[in-house]
Amino acid sequence: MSEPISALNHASYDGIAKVEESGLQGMITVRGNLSDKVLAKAVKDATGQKVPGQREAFVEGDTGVCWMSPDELLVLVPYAELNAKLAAMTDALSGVHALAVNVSDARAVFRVSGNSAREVLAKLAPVDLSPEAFQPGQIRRSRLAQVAAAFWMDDTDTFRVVCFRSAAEYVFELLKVAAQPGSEVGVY
Amino acid sequence: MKHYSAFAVAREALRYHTGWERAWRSPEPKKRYDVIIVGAGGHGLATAYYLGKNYGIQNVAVIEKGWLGGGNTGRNTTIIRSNYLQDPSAALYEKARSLYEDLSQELNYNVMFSPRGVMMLAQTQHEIRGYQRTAHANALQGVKTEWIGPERVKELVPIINIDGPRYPVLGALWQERGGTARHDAVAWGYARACSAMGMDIIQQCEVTDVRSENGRVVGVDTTKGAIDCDKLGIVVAGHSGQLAEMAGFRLPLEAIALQALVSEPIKPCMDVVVMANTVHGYMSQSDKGEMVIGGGTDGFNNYTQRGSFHHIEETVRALVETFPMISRLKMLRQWGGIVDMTGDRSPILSKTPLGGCFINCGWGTGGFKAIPGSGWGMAQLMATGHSPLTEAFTLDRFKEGRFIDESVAAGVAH
Amino acid sequence: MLVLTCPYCGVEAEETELSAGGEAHLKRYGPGSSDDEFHDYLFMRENPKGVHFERWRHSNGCGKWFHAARCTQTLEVFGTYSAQTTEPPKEVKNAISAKRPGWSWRGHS
Amino acid sequence: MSSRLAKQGRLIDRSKPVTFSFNGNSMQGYEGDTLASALLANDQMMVGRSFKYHRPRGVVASGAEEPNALVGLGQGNRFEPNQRATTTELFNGLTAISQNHWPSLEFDIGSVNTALARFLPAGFYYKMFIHPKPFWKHIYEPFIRQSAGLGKAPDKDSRDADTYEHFYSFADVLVIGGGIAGLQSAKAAALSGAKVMLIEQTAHWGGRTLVDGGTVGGKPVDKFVEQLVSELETMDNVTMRTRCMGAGVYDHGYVLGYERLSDHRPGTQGPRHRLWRIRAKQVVTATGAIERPLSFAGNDVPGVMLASAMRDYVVNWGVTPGQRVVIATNNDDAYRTAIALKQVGVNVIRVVDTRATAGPMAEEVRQLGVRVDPGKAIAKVKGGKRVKNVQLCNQDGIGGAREEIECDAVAMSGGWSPVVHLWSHCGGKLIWDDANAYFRPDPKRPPLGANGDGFVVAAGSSNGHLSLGEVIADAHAAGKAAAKAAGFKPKNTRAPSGEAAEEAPMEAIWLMPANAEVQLRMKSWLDFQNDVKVSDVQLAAREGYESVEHTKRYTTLGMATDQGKLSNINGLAILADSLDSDIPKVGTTTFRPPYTPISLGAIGGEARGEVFQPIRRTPMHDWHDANGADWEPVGQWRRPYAYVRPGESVHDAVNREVKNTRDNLGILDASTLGKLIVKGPDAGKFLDMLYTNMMSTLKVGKCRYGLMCSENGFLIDDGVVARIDEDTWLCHTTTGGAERIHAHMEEWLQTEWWDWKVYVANVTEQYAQVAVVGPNARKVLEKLGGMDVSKDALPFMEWRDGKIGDFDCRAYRISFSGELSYEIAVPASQGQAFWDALFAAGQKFGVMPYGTECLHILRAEKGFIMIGDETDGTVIPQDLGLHWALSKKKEDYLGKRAHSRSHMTDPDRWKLVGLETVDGSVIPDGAYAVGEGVNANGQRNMIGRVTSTYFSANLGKGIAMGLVKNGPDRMGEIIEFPGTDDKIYKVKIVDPVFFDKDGEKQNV
Repeated sequence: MSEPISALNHASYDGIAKVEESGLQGMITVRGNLSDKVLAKAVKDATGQKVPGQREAFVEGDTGVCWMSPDELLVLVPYAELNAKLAAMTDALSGVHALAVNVSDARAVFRVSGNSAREVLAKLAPVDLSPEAFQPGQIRRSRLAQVAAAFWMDDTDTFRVVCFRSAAEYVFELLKVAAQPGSEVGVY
Repeated sequence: MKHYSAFAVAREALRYHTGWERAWRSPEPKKRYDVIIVGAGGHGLATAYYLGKNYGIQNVAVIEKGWLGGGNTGRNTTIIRSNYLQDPSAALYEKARSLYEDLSQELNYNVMFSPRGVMMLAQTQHEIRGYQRTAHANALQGVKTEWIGPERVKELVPIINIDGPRYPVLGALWQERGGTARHDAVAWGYARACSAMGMDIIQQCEVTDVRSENGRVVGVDTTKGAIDCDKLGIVVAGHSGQLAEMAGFRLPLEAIALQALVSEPIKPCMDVVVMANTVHGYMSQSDKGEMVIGGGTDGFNNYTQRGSFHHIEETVRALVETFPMISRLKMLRQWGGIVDMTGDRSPILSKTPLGGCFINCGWGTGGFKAIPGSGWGMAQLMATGHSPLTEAFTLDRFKEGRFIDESVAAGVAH
Repeated sequence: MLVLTCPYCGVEAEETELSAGGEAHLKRYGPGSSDDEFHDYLFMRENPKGVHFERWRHSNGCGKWFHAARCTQTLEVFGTYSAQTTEPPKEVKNAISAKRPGWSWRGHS
Repeated sequence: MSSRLAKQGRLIDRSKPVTFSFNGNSMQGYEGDTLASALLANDQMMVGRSFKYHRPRGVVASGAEEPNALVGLGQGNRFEPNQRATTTELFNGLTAISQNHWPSLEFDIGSVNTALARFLPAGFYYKMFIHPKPFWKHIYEPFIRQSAGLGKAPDKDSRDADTYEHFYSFADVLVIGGGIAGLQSAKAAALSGAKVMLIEQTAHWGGRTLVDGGTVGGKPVDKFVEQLVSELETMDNVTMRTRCMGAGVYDHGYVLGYERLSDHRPGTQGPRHRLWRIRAKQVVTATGAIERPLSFAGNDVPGVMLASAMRDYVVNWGVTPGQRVVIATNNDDAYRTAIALKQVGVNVIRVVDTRATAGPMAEEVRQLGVRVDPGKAIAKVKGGKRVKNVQLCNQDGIGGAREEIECDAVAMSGGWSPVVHLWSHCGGKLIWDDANAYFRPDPKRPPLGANGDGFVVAAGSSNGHLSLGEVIADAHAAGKAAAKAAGFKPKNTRAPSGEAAEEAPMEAIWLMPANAEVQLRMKSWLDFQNDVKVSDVQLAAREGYESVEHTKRYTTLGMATDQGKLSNINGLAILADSLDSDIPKVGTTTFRPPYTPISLGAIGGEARGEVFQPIRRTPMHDWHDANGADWEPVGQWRRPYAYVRPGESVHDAVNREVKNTRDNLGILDASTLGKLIVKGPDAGKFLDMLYTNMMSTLKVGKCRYGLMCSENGFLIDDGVVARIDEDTWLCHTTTGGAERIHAHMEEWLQTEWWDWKVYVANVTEQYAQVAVVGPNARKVLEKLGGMDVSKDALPFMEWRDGKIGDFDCRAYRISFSGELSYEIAVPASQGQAFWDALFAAGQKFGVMPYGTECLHILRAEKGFIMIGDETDGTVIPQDLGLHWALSKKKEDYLGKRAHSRSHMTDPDRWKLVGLETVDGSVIPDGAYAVGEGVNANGQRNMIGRVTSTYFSANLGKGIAMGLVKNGPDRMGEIIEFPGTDDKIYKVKIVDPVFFDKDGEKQNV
């Protein structure tokens, strides 16, 4: 097998915030009844996390689970472990009505970090990103300018942004424009 | 009716313009008319005008809830073109366009028809094919259009960016005799001519009910009393459903907002009308020098005449990309209108389930350009019971699955 | 520029996250229905000046369809609710009645 | 003359001179000047020409309401027309040019219109230029069009040198306007704990109170404001922005803030403008009031100015617009201007006050030695490019018995109008206040928010309170009310008490003198920029343009760049008077956003150039780009149309690709095709409803081509469906269809069949998919090694999971070309590596990549339909001879009922056939076939049209598909297609399969 390559192969930019494509991330879309115990166990086995509630994200490094909708989760696992984890999940879920599918290569992931990270995102997403409204532990699915995206915070200064792989270049360019020097808003 | 001319203006100037008479009378309604038209917008007034002129039916009242020309006639982007794809549309809009050519002389009121040319940009292979298809159809429909290449586009529109990074301009469908007209003047000119024929234009008069006997219309109740009639034409864009309900039938329509905006006026820099449908924006320069800009419709049912700002944004960014020099111009004013949308985005000009009652509605985003043709066809339909111009636009076409869909050739209905 | 609360993810979403989907609570007519029934199902909309039940999708969000009760003249939103229902829930109907006394729709009020 | 004073000027820094140029003349001002104040300091009284008559125009106001002092600002890629000098902050190197004249501001040919003004009344063009008709087209219309416009257009090739951005912000209470009312409202709201945002359009806090003076809570007002600002600055829950205008108020609490970041320091790093998209629970409009001009003859001569503006220039910038000033007023406020002028030693010659008895402030002014004439009016101001003298008369007359006074400036005050724009944008209603002669917000009818309650509160003078004490009290109450409505508990605080000089009531005066004769009315301007005079509005009323909208549109009153900020109320009053009606009955025109014009660049935001719209890229995008791809936009994707080699035309490249794929081996990046996983116990039932044919019976491991129709019966998509396991299917869609069809599936699942157990996931981008096509397709895969792709191991219309070379993949044996063909899906992260491997292995088999045009030609040679070519939203499967794909067994599927409507079963519908010209040429794209005669509208009768037409390099001739009336029954017939090239194409109706009719090539 040849070396897999992420959408932008770790491209990065330094402006009022640092923007980095974070490379390959194992991702599994799970659809099913989120209150189902079998599903909860499968998630726990894969990530060590419980099933998140509405708009919660439990992520540590490259492992975790995010709430995507009332019947959808995004499970994060190390890219190298994806096949094994997915197989285990599929196996565990075989008796219930559920769907687990590999979407690792269908997405691109960015890190946006620094003091102005909130402001960079707030230029592009119609979301209240003030510290009172958005904190680590939450996930928001929305849009960045003209494409769909989801994001959560790893810590108070760092966002992780997930978008479709085909839109990676657009999102990177957008984030660069939003992080251009001299564009600090000065509110967050 | 006092004749308008440069000479008349000069004569009046000498007496400080004290001698001008009213452009239209302001009568109280009579008890009965042969025909009542509800709605004194462009379409209603034109219908009345051609009833009088072509069929000698002059005992006509045009009833208006607000002020004449105050609906979509006065809040559109004034584009006139007839480069439609489907036969019934091309016939109707070309009839209208050709009537616009002589309308100022006909009405003795300068509607400032400006056949500066309308250009629809092709920015994808799909659009090229669509517009070439339209050009072929137009040639057989008697509508003069042509396909032009990007160099000719640039020559006609020096401010355009034909090789933008996203959607280079690959060519355009060009209608040399399309253009614009002064929208208010169209309503005012028809109103003045109707009034001169003895028709009554009754403003500030709202229809509150439609009266019928044995399946035939016999009159309307209004805020100025009951008025009898033989025939009734309902021409009230944005409120058609309410009038239809009074007349006892329903219409396959939805009301949504359409927005437009103008920039501050600048010296002439764009001599044609440009429509860029891939990116959803169109622009022309008015006789005042404003860039007149329009785009797509909002998505939800709305009677407020206010739209959502992100549609303005989408339109503006499309046009800044297409005409980069406008970036530092400023938006002076934005506004919205309520348009009636049908299932196939084409209008309804039709008899109705109520005898003697006719409906003209569903113009969506493109009614202004059709005013004279629509009036001509409706007058024929109402006077004789049949018009080739309107026969495809019947109310029952939706039931039959017989649609008039203009979106098929990358076209839009603006 | 509307704001609607998505009942599925709880987000107060602005219109740019949403897609409008037209009138709600339509009854589907398939093979075997009359021409009139089928025509009305596809094309005949209430188009009211006033209370409107409509469908929205949180397309730049959780992706779920939901319903909203909204006034087309003031744009007031009386409530949003699940799309998995054939009629508006009681609390939404009550909210409308409180604001629009005498209101009714297809026998509901 | 206007000049800089030795003292005064609270906003300028005299230690920091600034050099700028106006019409090429170098001038000096100070930091803190506006362009207008600096021009006045340099005695530049005339700054532009009016729109219609090209009359000389001078500065008339000191802020956003300015209609006259518009300039072209900057140069080259930073040139901006129609910029208001009164709101342009001066900076070193600023260049400005005046507008609407030729050849120069001083000598303007267009000013001949002034002499002709009598012949050019309102609406003259509706009555003229009608005959003879050819003159309209060739002479009048081009001339009118060329006379249009105000500011110079930017150069046609200019590219904005600056960038723009948006910012989303959320507030409990947004306060618009940073004058004393806004500041006090913000504080009152913030004390409740609400999150408050306060925006101010100028660079300074405090508004005009700082010019007018007074005391608040016993402190001088400037000290009070200073303290208030610093208090707000220390509050964590308050955000404050200057140079940020509330541009528009929209539904559900959406407000646009227009922040000008670098207009006062062009070229600095960062965006020029930032458009704030603020969502506020409550909005306080503390937008102040605007003084009205008075309507007297010659009120448009440079040197005639609003009284408040004149005092602004003196107090804020240390500039006096004149040395000998006459003041005309109908209220007490203008006396403040007299005092301000006297204090700096300017000679105030006379105050004419229309009121029979002047108020208490008159006495103060008299004490300063100024003569005050009650009951008097200005009959006429004389002067061309600047004021020379004024003629005074009695107010209650026709303007006779005049007294002439020499002066060089006139201050006028017709009373004040609250700025109600932002209140009104979203439906807030107004009431007329007779005592003060203005419209103010009707608190009972505010704009309604999402919850049906009002969401805008007006405060201070924008709410109709003109005295300092009332302003403070009202603003405080407004701030508390807004906080409460936003769900907070306001602190129980009282407003500080404000005190200012007592004022007598104003008198509503709309014309000076009251019965001015027509010669005067024709010179009394209402709209300075658009040249609308009192006589024009009266003419409109006389001619029946009685509605306020008619009058506006007929005369162009209020349609200039200031949108009637100075002219609307005066015009309304004249109209009401002409109609013998009341002002409130006549009503106002609609207030529309923006408050003052905002740049199109700011509206567009970041979306320019590369990020104008997303371009979606496949994993192999860069390879295509590096290997000659001629790109074709398909939705947001770009796909290679063909790979053009050096020396080739695009057409050559397409022909080469077509030949090579049939003869050797072609590879196509098919990654853009949609891939949707549909899984669950009810998935088969669900797909049977979505597709016209049967999908539930498909066996695991096999593929089936399927069609989808809308409920209205028209074809919307097609593609190959593979059954993955017992309860899982994978549906391919067209390139544009992935998101659309995914949404379509979710819509039916969520809103109609919500009890069906089905889950859908869009995995389109998980895979890079490559079509390997041609006689050598199997050979190249075998060379790479891995799974068995032989005829028996992987038969036509089946799929297998396995490895090809090192790559985990899923291989489909499907064909859209009629060739031996495989589509191989590998993880996207290895797409490029797989493509490279194929390309390398394929070298000995003659591999070439091919693009979308080749794809189209190959399928057309085989008579396969293409969604978007053969279909256009009006075509049903029956039109395309696809009856075989319409299941007869199924009771129901989307579109089935629709197909039984009368027009859809009409035997005369146009049907799919093959077409070829008798001479082998290519039928033009989009051509129609004609029948006999014309229809009732005189149009040629049409009997068909081309849907796809190509040159087939394999067949060496043109081939086409089309829809023709009764086409399948007319095989061999010759019909005519007129081209737009004036040729008539004679075309034979043939079978749509042109190539390998028996399908032998793929069956190997």
